[in-house]
Amino acid sequence: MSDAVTLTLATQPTHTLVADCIAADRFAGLGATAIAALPVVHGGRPATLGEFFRVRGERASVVRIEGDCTRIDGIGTGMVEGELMIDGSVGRDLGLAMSGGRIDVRGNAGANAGGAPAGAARGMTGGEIVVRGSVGDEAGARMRRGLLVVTGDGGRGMGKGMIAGTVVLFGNAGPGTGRFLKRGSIVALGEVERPATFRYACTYRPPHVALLLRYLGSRCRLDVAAAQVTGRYERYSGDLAELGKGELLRWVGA
Amino acid sequence: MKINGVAIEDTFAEAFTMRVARLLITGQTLGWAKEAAVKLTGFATSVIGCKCEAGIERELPDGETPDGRPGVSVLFLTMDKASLPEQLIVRVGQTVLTCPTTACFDGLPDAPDRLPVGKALRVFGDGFQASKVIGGKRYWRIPVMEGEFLIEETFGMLKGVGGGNFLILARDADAALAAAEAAVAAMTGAPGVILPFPGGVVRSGSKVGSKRYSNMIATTNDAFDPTLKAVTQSQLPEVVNSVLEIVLDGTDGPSIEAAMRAGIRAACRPGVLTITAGNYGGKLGPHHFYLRKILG
Amino acid sequence: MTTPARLRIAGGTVYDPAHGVDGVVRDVCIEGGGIVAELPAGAPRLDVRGMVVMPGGVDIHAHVAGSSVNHARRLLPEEHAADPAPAPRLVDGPPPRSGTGGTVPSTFATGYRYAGLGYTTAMEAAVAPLAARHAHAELDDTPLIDSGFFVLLGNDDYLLRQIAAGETARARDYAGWLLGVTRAYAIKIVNPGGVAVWKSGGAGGGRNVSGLDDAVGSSAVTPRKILETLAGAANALALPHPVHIHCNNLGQPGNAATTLESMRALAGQRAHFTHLQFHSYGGERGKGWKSAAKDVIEYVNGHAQVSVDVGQVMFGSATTVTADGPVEHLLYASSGRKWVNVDIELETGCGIVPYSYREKAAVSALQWAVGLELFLLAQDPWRVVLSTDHPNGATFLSYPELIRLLMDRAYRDDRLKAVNQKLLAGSALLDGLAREYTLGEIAIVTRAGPARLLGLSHKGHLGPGADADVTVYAPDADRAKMFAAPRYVIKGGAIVVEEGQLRRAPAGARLAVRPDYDVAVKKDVRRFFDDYATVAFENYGAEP
Amino acid sequence: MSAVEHVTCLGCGCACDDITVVVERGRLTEAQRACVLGTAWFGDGQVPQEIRIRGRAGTLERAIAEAAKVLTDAQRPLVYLAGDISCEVQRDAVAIADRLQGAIDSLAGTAGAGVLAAQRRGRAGATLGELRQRADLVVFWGVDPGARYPRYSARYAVDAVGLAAPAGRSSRRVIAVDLGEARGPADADGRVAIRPDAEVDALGTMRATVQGRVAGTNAALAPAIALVHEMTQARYVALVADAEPGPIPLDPDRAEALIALAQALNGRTRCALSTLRGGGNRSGADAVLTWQTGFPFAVDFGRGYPTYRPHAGAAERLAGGEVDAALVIGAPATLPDSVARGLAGVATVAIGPRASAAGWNPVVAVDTGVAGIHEGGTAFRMDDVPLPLRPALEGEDVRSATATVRALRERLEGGA
Repeated sequence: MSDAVTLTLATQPTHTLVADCIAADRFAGLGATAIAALPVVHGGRPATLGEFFRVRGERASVVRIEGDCTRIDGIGTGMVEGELMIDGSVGRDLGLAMSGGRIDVRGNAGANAGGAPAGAARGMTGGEIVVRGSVGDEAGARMRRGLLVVTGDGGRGMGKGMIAGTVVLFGNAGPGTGRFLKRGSIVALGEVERPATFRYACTYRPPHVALLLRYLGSRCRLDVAAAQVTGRYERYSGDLAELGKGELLRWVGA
Repeated sequence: MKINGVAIEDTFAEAFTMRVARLLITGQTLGWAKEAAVKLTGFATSVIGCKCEAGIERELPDGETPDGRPGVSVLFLTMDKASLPEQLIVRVGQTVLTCPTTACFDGLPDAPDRLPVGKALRVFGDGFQASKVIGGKRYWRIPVMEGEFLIEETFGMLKGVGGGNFLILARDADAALAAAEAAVAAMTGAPGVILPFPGGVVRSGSKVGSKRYSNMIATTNDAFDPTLKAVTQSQLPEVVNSVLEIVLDGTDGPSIEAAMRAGIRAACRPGVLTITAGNYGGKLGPHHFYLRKILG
Repeated sequence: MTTPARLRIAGGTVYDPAHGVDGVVRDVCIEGGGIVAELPAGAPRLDVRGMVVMPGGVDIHAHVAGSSVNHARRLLPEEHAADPAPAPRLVDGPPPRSGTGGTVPSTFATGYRYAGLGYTTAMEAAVAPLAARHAHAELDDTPLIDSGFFVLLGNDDYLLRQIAAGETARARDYAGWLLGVTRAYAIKIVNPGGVAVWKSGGAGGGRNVSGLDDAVGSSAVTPRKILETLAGAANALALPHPVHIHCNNLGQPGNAATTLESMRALAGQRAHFTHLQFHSYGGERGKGWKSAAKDVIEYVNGHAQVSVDVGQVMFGSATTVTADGPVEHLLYASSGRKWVNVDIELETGCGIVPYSYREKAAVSALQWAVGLELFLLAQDPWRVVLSTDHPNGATFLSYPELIRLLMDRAYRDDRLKAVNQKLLAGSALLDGLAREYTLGEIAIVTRAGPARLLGLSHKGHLGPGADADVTVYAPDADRAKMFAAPRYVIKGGAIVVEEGQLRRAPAGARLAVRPDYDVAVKKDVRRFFDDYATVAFENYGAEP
Repeated sequence: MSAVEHVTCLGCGCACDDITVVVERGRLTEAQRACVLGTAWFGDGQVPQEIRIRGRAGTLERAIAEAAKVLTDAQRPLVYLAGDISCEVQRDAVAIADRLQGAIDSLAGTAGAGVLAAQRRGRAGATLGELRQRADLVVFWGVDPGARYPRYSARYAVDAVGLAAPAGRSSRRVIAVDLGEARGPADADGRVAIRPDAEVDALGTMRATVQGRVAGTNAALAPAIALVHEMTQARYVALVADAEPGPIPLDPDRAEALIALAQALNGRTRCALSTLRGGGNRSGADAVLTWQTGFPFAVDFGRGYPTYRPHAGAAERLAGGEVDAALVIGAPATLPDSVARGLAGVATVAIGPRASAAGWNPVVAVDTGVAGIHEGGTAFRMDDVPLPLRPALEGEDVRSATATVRALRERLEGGA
């Protein structure tokens, strides 16, 4: 047993690599050889994780990934617990339908981060994803519970159809952010264009945002301004075509 | 044993196991946090009549509260498991929920016994309430006219200690009060301890039951009442003309002991003759705080 | 081994209830795809000593093919992604195919999985005539099971017009024509009149029927008239299977009264009432459910012309898929799950809502209990068939678990303790039903009974002339395990499961009827088509 | 001269089955009742009959052998179902993809956004004939079917007499919703203009209104709110929208918003959403893939079983260099540009009508007849109603796609 498993990208995939076998909790019971033998799909062809990654350490639920994983999809799919730290950018479906644990990406993430498989009612149902960069379209779509934090910009349809949970976006939001949202919160610290079915409620200092941002500052070591922690936010309720129990909170200053 | 010429009786304070919760109440200013805390812990001197005992443990600087605002820490005790959530739900609902700017957090996060306080209060939101999980803890956001009241879903409950005490036997009432005030000042802010009585001091020390009224749970401690020296089996020396008691509740024995030590030392002032403590012969309460051992 | 033309299944303990054989050690002989009385001594043998031998299973009511099933499949990619079905390793015959499972598996996976349970015949229970061609195409891609379908009637505008006009004979001939032109096996009625009302639109009360005498458009047309007309037609056309009825008010509290009234309306005629569990509730609308299984099964027990299948609910994921559009709208509104509705022109409807039955949910627990009560209080197993209304109450893969509940009282009582008891007051199950099904009775409710009720004289038994559809189980005290993995399955003489592994996947045969009717009706139907249909009369149906 | 009646036309998704085709001396001279698109689709029935292997004429046997080699040599083969093939051919094509453990996609993927939305929400729909019978209010949402679905109004939604619409057109009210350039029919009884960039907001506001909530206070949304009030007053609403991509890219949330609105209206009245689909039996491809694999398009057998990668359909795979050989079955002319462009860079086998005229250079091209003109089988209307095909020119020495694809399948299954 090691403190952590480290995967170092040794061979850059030439096609999209679906590596939905990478989840921190799954590695807790596996030796290095077994980890290397996990199945992946490279451009539609079955392959193994070891054909692309050098594996150090074993039987740990703290996993570090080194290298540029922009072409790698599905990292953290269905993760239940543990910690996954990625020292670069990742492809689409990061933390797809995860239910627990933490994923921390020091780069960008592709579409559908924390999202749901096609047709599934729920995206992530727990845990935390921090992307220290930007995300592709529909990040946090149909999230049921959990936290998705993006320090860069959001793509189109961020938090689309959320059932509950929290999305915090430090950069600017793309179009369609929050549409079809039933419950849950989107905290927008940058620019956001809200759907017409979000209706303005008030401008106030939401106590849970203060708590949340302080948590992000201390636990995730994110750079959060005091003016954001204690600042004023416009509250928009929506999506009124759905339950209307959710909110979009837009920071408007100290 | 004597401290500053004050005799420390070789006896012990007998205390009981109670259930305790710690609430952290924050506000936009310390003033508002305290305002809520004072109301919350009002009329909570003794379980005999109030069903609970509560008090402000200490003030919390901004950096120590979950939301970074000033706040106070409150301890809340009851005799049994069931009445602690009952009391908390009704009292927090009436005093903290109602108080401008406040939020209410659990101060015993590691306690496995969880009381569903926020969970019960959420329904004040009439369906408009929302929950939020932050760092693994669930909070309820209850809409109020001012904005939102934020309260943690559950609060921890531990076994605590209630009824730690000592008695100040003084030459006159002025000396007794001055000594009691000094003791309270020395104990204020002691971690894990509250003094539930007004100003931390109780003048109506009681004995169990009644000699005359069968329905009374507690009646005046006539053995320590100076005015009855002549008509009862008094335990007071001739020179003692006034007695005041300090009662302490806390999260654990060592906290109580530390506070008693500081309090008794401060109470050993001119005009005070003896410090003693109340007990029931050691048969009722599992906690025995021997004065001389504490001070030794 | 390759499948020999002759085979002696030797030394097994045989359950062949159609011939009164209840656990007798004897050989079963196969030649050329059928069962024969005897084979020469030198014929190849399959030694099954110590094992249990039964006819292949017959599913009387399941939703496995056709347009509504395919709508359900399309709706559930998440289930398919979670349950891949790689191609099996077959030894000869058609190449194997991969697929996906979930509550509504792909066609090839459906065939493989049925055979894997020892089932060799299954009836698709609801096909809109308009989509008959589609259903046949899917069944063609569903190997290993002989199959047919029931064609939906009873909300179709042509029929309702004939009833309104009192044209009973023409209604019968129309049914005869439709069965032939769609290559169907039997007549299915779903919520008689209710779907037609749902489709007719508008707000307020006009969204379903609630009783047997509600008007459906014309006051001359009522659910009762529809039932009478079609039950009469099925019997007059001498169909092998009587009219197959999904009653009004499915899933509603208090619907047992409607169910009993429907049974009484057809007293004296053969009729099959399907997924009876969903129609056996007491209580009142808006005031909650309770079990009325005792009342309903008592009636069934006393009336030999009534047959039923149970439609057992099992805990877990299911997909409700039915022609009963208004019911699915209610389920959508109450569950908040995704919902498909397709109104099918001039004929019927289609509604789909994925659903989960949870042990801790009061209504789910009641439904589970009602189904078991029906099974355990039934006196004549020949008329009470095992079904889950796949995939409505549960998938067909849960049959082994259901068999265990029926055969093992201790297990059943244990499971009962774990379910929500809130609505179980008055359930006979709670009083402790001691009955345990025997292997012989299981052979009846899963094979011999449904085959007889379907009029499939060559199915469900092991006498000479029967199809060589045989299932061999290794006995196991855990009946769920035993029935989940037969050791051998023989389909039409081919050994398709060997040592528990699927080895061959021949195509199944199609079961269809072609009743005689007065062809004069075609002229009138054509006129109706010319006036209203969007598919030419000549292009209708499923004939090549 | 001979005539074949009740012929099904695959010129668009309407799949009109009332066409009478006249044949004279092996040529198709008339398609009675066919619209402009149908007339063009039938043409004169003349199709090339070439077999080309690496640019040269060859025999069918060699073509099949070469095709099998190209496909089995490939690491990442793609099967693509183009237009004008029957369901029977599509079924064999899926078997080939399964055998090759390759990817498979189809023309139906062009409406993928709507399929995905329906997989999240379901749908409130009806077969076209039910609109004809019931609809008293028909709302054309940014589409005039006259252009791409010429007989839709006449046969299905508007003009035709229905059980609850005894006077046909005059039994119904028709509303045209104009979304900028995307205008509803000119002869509508009412018009509502909605800014194209406010379309999804308008749909959401309408749905909120159905549910009794006040959402958009924006004055620009007022016409949409008025429209939805009218919709709730109708007995049976047909909401008609085009599912096929047009010149202006659609908001990806549009399909979901339309579905959700149609569903919500069923709480108050009845409503069916009719999504218009193109021709060539693309709905059949969707249906066949669904029943054989569980997924309607963008399927990948790479893991030895079907997986669904709706974001990685044929166009995306080709563009991403994830295809090294492709089998295109059906008429190359029906391919979306994005797919046709991508095919230029990989080894392809084309089997279908006018395969030899494919705009790229297939390694193997086998011309076949057109489903519904030269060979029979089954095709699906845009509303998933199956129809038989009645080939007027069957047996006129035109190679059958069904037999050709079956031969390739058997070759692949036998040879592996």
